[in-house]
Amino acid sequence: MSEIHRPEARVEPIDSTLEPAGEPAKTKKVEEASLLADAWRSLRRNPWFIISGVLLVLFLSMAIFPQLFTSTDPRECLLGRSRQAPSAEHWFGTDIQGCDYYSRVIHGARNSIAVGFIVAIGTFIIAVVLGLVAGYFGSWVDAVISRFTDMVFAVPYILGALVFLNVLESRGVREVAFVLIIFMWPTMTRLMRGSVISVVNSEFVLAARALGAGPITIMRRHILPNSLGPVIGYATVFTGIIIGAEATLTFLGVGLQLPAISWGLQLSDAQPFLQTVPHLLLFPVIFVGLTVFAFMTMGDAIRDALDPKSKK
Amino acid sequence: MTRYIIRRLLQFIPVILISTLIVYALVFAIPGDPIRALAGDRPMSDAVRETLREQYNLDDPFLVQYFKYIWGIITALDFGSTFNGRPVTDIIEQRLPVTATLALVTFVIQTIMGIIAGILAALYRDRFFDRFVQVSTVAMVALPTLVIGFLLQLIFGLNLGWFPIAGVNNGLSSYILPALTMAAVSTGILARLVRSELLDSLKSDYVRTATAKGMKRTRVITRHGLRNSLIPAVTFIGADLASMMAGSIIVETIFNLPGLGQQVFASIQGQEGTVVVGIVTLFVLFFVVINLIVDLLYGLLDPRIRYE
Amino acid sequence: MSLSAPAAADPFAEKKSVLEVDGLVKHFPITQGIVFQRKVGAVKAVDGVSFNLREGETLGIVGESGCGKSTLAKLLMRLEEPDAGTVKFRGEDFLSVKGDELRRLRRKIQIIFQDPYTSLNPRMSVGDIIAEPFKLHPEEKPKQGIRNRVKELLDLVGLNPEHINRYPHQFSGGQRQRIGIARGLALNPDVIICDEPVSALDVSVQAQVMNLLDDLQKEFGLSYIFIAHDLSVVRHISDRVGVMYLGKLAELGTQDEIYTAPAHPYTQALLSAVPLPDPTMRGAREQIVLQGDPPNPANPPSGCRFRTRCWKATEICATQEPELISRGQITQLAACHHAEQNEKVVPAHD
Amino acid sequence: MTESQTSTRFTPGTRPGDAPLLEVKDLQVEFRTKAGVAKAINGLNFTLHAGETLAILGESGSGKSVTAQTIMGILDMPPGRIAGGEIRYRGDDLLTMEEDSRRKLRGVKIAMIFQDALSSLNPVLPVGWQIAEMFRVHRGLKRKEARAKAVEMMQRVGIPGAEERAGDFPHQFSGGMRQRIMIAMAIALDPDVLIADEPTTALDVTVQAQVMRLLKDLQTEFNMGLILITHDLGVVADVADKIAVMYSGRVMEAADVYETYGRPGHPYTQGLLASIPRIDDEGGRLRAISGLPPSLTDMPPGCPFNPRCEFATDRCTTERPELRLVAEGHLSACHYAEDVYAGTATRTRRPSPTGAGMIAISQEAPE
Amino acid sequence: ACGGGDNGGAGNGEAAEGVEGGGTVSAYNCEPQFLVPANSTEVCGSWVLGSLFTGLTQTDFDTYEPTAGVAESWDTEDNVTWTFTLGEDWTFHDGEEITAQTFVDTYNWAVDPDNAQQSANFFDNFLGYQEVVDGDAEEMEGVRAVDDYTLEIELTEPFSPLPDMLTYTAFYPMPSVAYDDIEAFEQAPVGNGRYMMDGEWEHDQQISVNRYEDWAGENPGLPERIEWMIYADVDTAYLDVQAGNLDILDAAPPNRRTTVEADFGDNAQDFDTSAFTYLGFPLYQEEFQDADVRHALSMAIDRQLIIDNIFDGAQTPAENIIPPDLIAGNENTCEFCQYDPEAAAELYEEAGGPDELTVYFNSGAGHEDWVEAVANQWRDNLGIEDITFESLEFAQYLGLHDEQEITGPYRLGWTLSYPSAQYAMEPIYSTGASSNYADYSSEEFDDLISQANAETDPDTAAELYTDAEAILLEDMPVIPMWFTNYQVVHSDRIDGESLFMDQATFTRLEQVVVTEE
Ligand SMILES: Nc1ncnc2c1ncn2[C@@H]1O[C@H](COP(=O)(O)OP(=O)(O)OP(=O)(O)O)[C@@H](O)[C@H]1O
Ligand SMILES: Nc1ncnc2c1ncn2[C@@H]1O[C@H](COP(=O)(O)OP(=O)(O)OP(=O)(O)O)[C@@H](O)[C@H]1O
Ligand SMILES: [Mg+2]
Ligand SMILES: [Mg+2]
Repeated sequence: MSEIHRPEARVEPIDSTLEPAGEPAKTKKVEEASLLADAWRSLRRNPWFIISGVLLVLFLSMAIFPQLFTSTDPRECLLGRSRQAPSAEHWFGTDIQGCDYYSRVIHGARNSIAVGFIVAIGTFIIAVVLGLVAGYFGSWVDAVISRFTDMVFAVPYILGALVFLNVLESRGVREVAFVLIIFMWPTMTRLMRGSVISVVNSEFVLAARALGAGPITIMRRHILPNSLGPVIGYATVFTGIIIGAEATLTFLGVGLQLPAISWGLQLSDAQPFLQTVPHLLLFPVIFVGLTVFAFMTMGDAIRDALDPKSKK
Repeated sequence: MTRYIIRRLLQFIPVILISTLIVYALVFAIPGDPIRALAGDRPMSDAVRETLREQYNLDDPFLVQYFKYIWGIITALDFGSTFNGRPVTDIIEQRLPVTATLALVTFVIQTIMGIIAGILAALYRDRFFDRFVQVSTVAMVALPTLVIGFLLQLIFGLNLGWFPIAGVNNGLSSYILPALTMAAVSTGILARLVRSELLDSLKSDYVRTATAKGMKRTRVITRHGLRNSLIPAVTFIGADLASMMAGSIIVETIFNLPGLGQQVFASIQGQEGTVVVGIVTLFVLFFVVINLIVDLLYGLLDPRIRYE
Repeated sequence: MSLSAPAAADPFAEKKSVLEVDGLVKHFPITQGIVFQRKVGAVKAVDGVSFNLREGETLGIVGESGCGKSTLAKLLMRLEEPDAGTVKFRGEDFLSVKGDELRRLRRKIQIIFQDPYTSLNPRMSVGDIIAEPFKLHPEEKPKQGIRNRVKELLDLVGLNPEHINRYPHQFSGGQRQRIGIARGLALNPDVIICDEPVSALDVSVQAQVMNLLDDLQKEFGLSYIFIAHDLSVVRHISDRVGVMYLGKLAELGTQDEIYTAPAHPYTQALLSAVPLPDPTMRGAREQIVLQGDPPNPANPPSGCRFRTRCWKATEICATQEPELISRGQITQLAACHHAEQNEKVVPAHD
Repeated sequence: MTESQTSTRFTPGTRPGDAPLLEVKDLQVEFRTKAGVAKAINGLNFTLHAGETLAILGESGSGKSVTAQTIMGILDMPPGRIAGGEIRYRGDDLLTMEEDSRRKLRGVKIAMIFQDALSSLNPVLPVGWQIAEMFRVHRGLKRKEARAKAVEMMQRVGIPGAEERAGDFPHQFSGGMRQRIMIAMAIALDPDVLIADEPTTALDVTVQAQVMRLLKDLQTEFNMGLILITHDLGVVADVADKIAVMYSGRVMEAADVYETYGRPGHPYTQGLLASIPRIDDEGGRLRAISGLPPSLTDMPPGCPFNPRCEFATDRCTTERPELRLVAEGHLSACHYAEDVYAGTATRTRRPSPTGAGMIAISQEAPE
Repeated sequence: ACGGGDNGGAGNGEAAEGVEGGGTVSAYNCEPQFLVPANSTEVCGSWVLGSLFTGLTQTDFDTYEPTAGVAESWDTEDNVTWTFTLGEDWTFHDGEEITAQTFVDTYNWAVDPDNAQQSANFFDNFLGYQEVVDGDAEEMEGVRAVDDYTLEIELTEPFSPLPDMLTYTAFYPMPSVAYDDIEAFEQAPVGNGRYMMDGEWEHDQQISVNRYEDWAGENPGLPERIEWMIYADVDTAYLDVQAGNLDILDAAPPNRRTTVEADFGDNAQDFDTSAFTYLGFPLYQEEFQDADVRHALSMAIDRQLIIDNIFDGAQTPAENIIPPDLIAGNENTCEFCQYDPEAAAELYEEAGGPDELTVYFNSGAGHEDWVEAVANQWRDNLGIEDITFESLEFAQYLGLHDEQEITGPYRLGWTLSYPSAQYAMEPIYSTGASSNYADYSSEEFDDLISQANAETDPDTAAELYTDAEAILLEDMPVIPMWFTNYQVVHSDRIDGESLFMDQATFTRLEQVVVTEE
């Protein structure tokens, strides 16, 4: 059967009858706005965003160009000056091996932030995709994804790590990140799925379907922005958790391998000296803390910005 | 609905089969001979080694091992035993209560504290308490569990003497510090989740209605706002309960609680496949049940969610 | 205006049907229990509705609140899956199409939702909301650019085009409703299902919008299903009117038939209750006050569903369900054993 | 009627000796938006007496709901901000009142029916519970009793099968039913002042009549003051005592209901009345007021209606007309109110044929 | 110490005892793997078994010479055939009498491959061992009950340290009930030692024993009751001792060294032990076959500096291989164990040592820090820039050794199961020995060990062992690092003077004096 398409005329004429006549429509320049553009605009004005942004840039540059922050070689270690307290010469004191701790902590940023970042982003992507799909389609798709999630959940990540990291030739950032991603996505996925489920029945989703939007469009444009909140909130803290997990792996003997330098290794090394040489713990904790803080604050700011209602 | 539950229960079977298979495979894949490690520096004689390997089916190909294991379970409810001859069922029987109590206490602590802190943080948004929650979350995340546990032991166990430092001999109070340690990070996350979800729902019209009905702010928040914001919280709590085992490995070690976490870690290191699988099976069961409950809770929390 | 004018011949008799609806049924289960929910009954929201909609025609649907109008609208859009019945769009079975085909057809049928707020994505700016149809159907991309077209649409429905970047919560109820209308109009569909499109608008804006709908219809031969409670509005815009009661059509006829000579007692009661915008008429009119409570849709009365509140009800009404047919003299279709045209109930100004 | 033109207070229908139940004086509300401050309410005044029904009519977006929310004290702040004015309930200024005492008035003494019934009902709580909450919290009733009361309220607003459906959730109800649930909740405690923001838009006329009758009954029984915000001029004609017509955040005209319908004193009101579709009218174009309301962020000087007004002169574009008495009990904010009132105003422009803007009438084409 | 301690629990009537002895001691322990003597290879189990059982011989901890156990005396002509005369009063805790046959049965049971006892190969120099293992014989020919109280043991070759070896856990006698149901037995072993089980082994929680009043030996245990509290984490135990919830922790965690003084004051004691840590060389790899390379690597390590800074002094630098406290032990210094960076660098250069190294150690056991420190010293002193680390789980680690896939210096340790110089060397360094991971082989050394084993005069034997040690120190198949120094901390209830830890790192609980109840 033939399409009953109406003539081209349909595109235009409505305006010719109802064009705003009289005074020419004020041609005030209205900026193009979308949620993202708006979010960006309001972010730029959010002091917390700026603060966290600056912090993150600082940490990132620390990760990329540690030389900018210290000229001391982190591997220059003199056992004779082991575990010295902070002093003018060694701002953060020295570690067990007698290396300059300031320089160690600075150089530790690279591996830790890399692991934190890669894992957070990796799990985030997996979680968002799987959570969206499971929550949106429900029924058997959800069953398959959810049961699969259960299975991964069931495997203790420590077991997975022990196996994978032992089998792998070397244990670098990539390997550690890979293992952590593989075993850590389920929580976030469930979180995403949960919040998808709670918006999927909204009327505006119906409305989009009525417009002929396909699942992908609906998920992307309607469900995603309205369900991302909890996941963003979690993912930002997650970055910190990952750095902690890296330390745990190290503690269990399967973390990054010596002579790598990372905050996780430092945290793990410093634990025995909590009482005797607290600064060994203190400094990496401060750095990890600040990173987490930066991520968290940024997450909050983004979340806020993505919510038109909260725009001040 | 009832059918939904039944269907979910049926799904347990493949989940358990597959995940035990995975776990078994993983344990199998750990390089090195577990029997060899048993003896330590001074190697045991080959004869002994052979006998032991045979006893634990270690010379069979992986799948054969796995099927022998499953077969043992099916035919004789034999869950295998450790390399030192203790039946896995015994171990579970002895250790499960410890881990379960720990998980329960942790769950209670983190749920109550997390939700209350979240509510207060939302109520006093950007004020002192809110910042306090934020900063303590940062601190909890940044401090390794070991350190948190140790600090708690030092302060509340040694210096103040309020709670036992270790062991399970003092009833429930033995579990307070370990549970606090385990709950530390999650409480912070939970509080933040609840806070931000609450803040979201406080913007909604129905909360406005509640205000217009003359309800007190606390009631508005707890009765009208909270329920709508609980889905992420419930998901998180469920997921967290499920992942408590990873946490319990460390916490049970520091606090010397003879629970499953400790055992599973030891068994992973000792490559005692049967033990790991036995315990993990238990955990899988636990997860799927928890997740089923969580999914049912969704329906309770939000009646718009339908089960097909 | 002569009340006794014979029902005009149906001007659309020649036109092709765009939408043929036959025996649509939708029941919502009522459940009890918290975890193990038992089904204890069903709300018979739509219970066997049939009609057809022809090209260029407006079918008004009125009826008691809760009688299933919105559900019907959703069924027509396939936003709910019906339990029984068929819907044909230009002869094609609309209920069985899937995927891309469904999406293609959906471009032709649009809906304006009753609830103007929940149906707008709170995280999309109005510009994006109205532009969405164009993004979904790139072939419809307007010449002048999407953004300009959106502004035009805003202007058309009487919204300030400068507000294109605002978010739904920043608008008043009526303004939101117009956003929904603009979105529904964007694609120039063949059929628009309007679920209370003007209920939140002041009369002036309402007039604008109705004029607009009218113009569009004249221009493009659009068909509307127009659900509303304001009977004057329905009359004004409709060619034919269907009156629903408890999930069923009680009466279906041309606007003239229904408004000048309603045959079903419910229609009569409805018309008699229309308030007139004239304070001097206060209390002057005779209203048919329906006795008793509206029946529970989960458990509708036997036979004729209206009988419990009907002053004409007799034995037969309790036992036999009246069919929607035209009876004797009465040209419109009425589902009443005692259908009888009554002109007295029709309100008149002055 | 007292002469109070000095303040632009609107007081028709005042019964001497009555202290007003609710008085709104020079209320100003703004919203912060990206494009600037939107002045949603600009100096609003009205008075409500016990037992009286005040209908607020007006352009969609003219600030009716914002006014209602401001009175209830549930305006989202920010982005909203009360820039000035007073709202007095029995003489006490609500805006400066302690939050706690104000809360005690809400729902009990001053109740509101929301315009948007679905989003205003809590989606996760059974409707019965939501109604019962009023009794439980404010009247201290036990769960059971409160529930019984709730069911009773649901029956009163005509929800079929109330007993069974009390446990259902809002999404399981039709639009009109939700609206009635809102109504049931608002009138549960027999408030002194009821603000009904489009309470019957989703109701069919029979139910609407029933609900309006219910409200009327309550009004006579408890001497309740009712603020009825609606677009349904039929309903207004049926139930209102007096009418305030709003436009762009201010009252344009205020008068007795008969006056307003019979002899409107403001061009906007005239236009509004002319737009009503008649039930005995079959079709054709409806008369609409052409043009758009002014942007709230940058309000034109002078009369806010001037770009759309048939009678606008230069004066209207420069000088803002204040609300003033044009006849006994009839206030209007138009420079030419008397002429409009008397039907003698001179038309300066007529609507463009496209229905959009206004075109100045040339000298040689006298009307 | 009154806070929450609920030690003992059972009726506390000991106060009347007055003199030394009595009271309850609670001690740290880890969860034993096994509590069957011949199956126990680790400390946790052996410690408990040591209290529950008495072997044919015991060690005199003053001299580290064997003294009477169940056997009152023994005799040998040729170090091959040994005759033990048993005491006649010995009984198991369940009353079963102990005769020579008890030992015959136990020993045969232990080597029976079906029983898969891990320590079975301690019997490998008993005549007839191999036949039993191969399944050619039911019983070992070399273990014979001459009469009820005379036991004869015949070896395959001369072995002078036999009485020392018999002190080891694997040689404890077992009662006949054990063979009926070894699993049940393991839960509550019935032994013949100073202490008997009180209740069952509460896995992961505790093991309690009461003094066995009918013990036939010379010096019975002093405390009336010993409770081993099982901990998974030493730090926790440390805090518990500090809090008074636990009496004895035999090895304060190394990182506590600096705080022990402050935390415990006088309640801490240091003990040198035989726990020996070394860095071995895979001599099957070419680049380590030159002894000079090994010498240079050894000389480049400043042991004392590492001990001071990493272990807070908790080790004694090893300058020998035999623990100095043993009869054959001596102070003779090892030439190449002296820190001399210049000489080391020169020597390394000359010998053309490898310019990249991989250092192996087992992970998760706290070796990271010192291994890293050693590597740093090698880098600084020898200019080896490229040093990487390979850390593996212990099982895998041993696997690598078995496969000879180690490519660089590796860490291992050795603790003496019985106090004999023979045991300090033969299993590790003699050609083809079971723990000879370095793949070291020296005829001269092997000869000296054989001679020493055959020597009936203890003093001569000791000299021979010393000579053998000298060869090792010269050849340096492993770099001796240190002997671990253990720090025992205890509560106020314990008389610190009475605490003693032996070479095998066992705190002798039977000698502990409880001062306060
Ligand atoms: N999801 C649902 N679950 C259960 N019942 C439902 C559901 N949706 C609608 N209903 C019931 O179906 C009936 C018809 O609802 P519908 O929304 O179609 O009415 P309506 O005619 O649009 O009414 P109104 O004019 O008030 O909007 C009502 O009784 C309603 O309670
Ligand atoms: N959050 C906000 N931000 C900016 N402008 C707002 C906001 N809320 C309301 N407004 C504006 O305030 C004006 C008044 O809104 P209000 O809801 O009171 O209108 P109304 O008279 O109730 O209209 P309707 O009859 O359509 O419901 C509208 O123009 C609206 O755009
Ligand atoms: Mg509806
Ligand atoms: Mg409104």
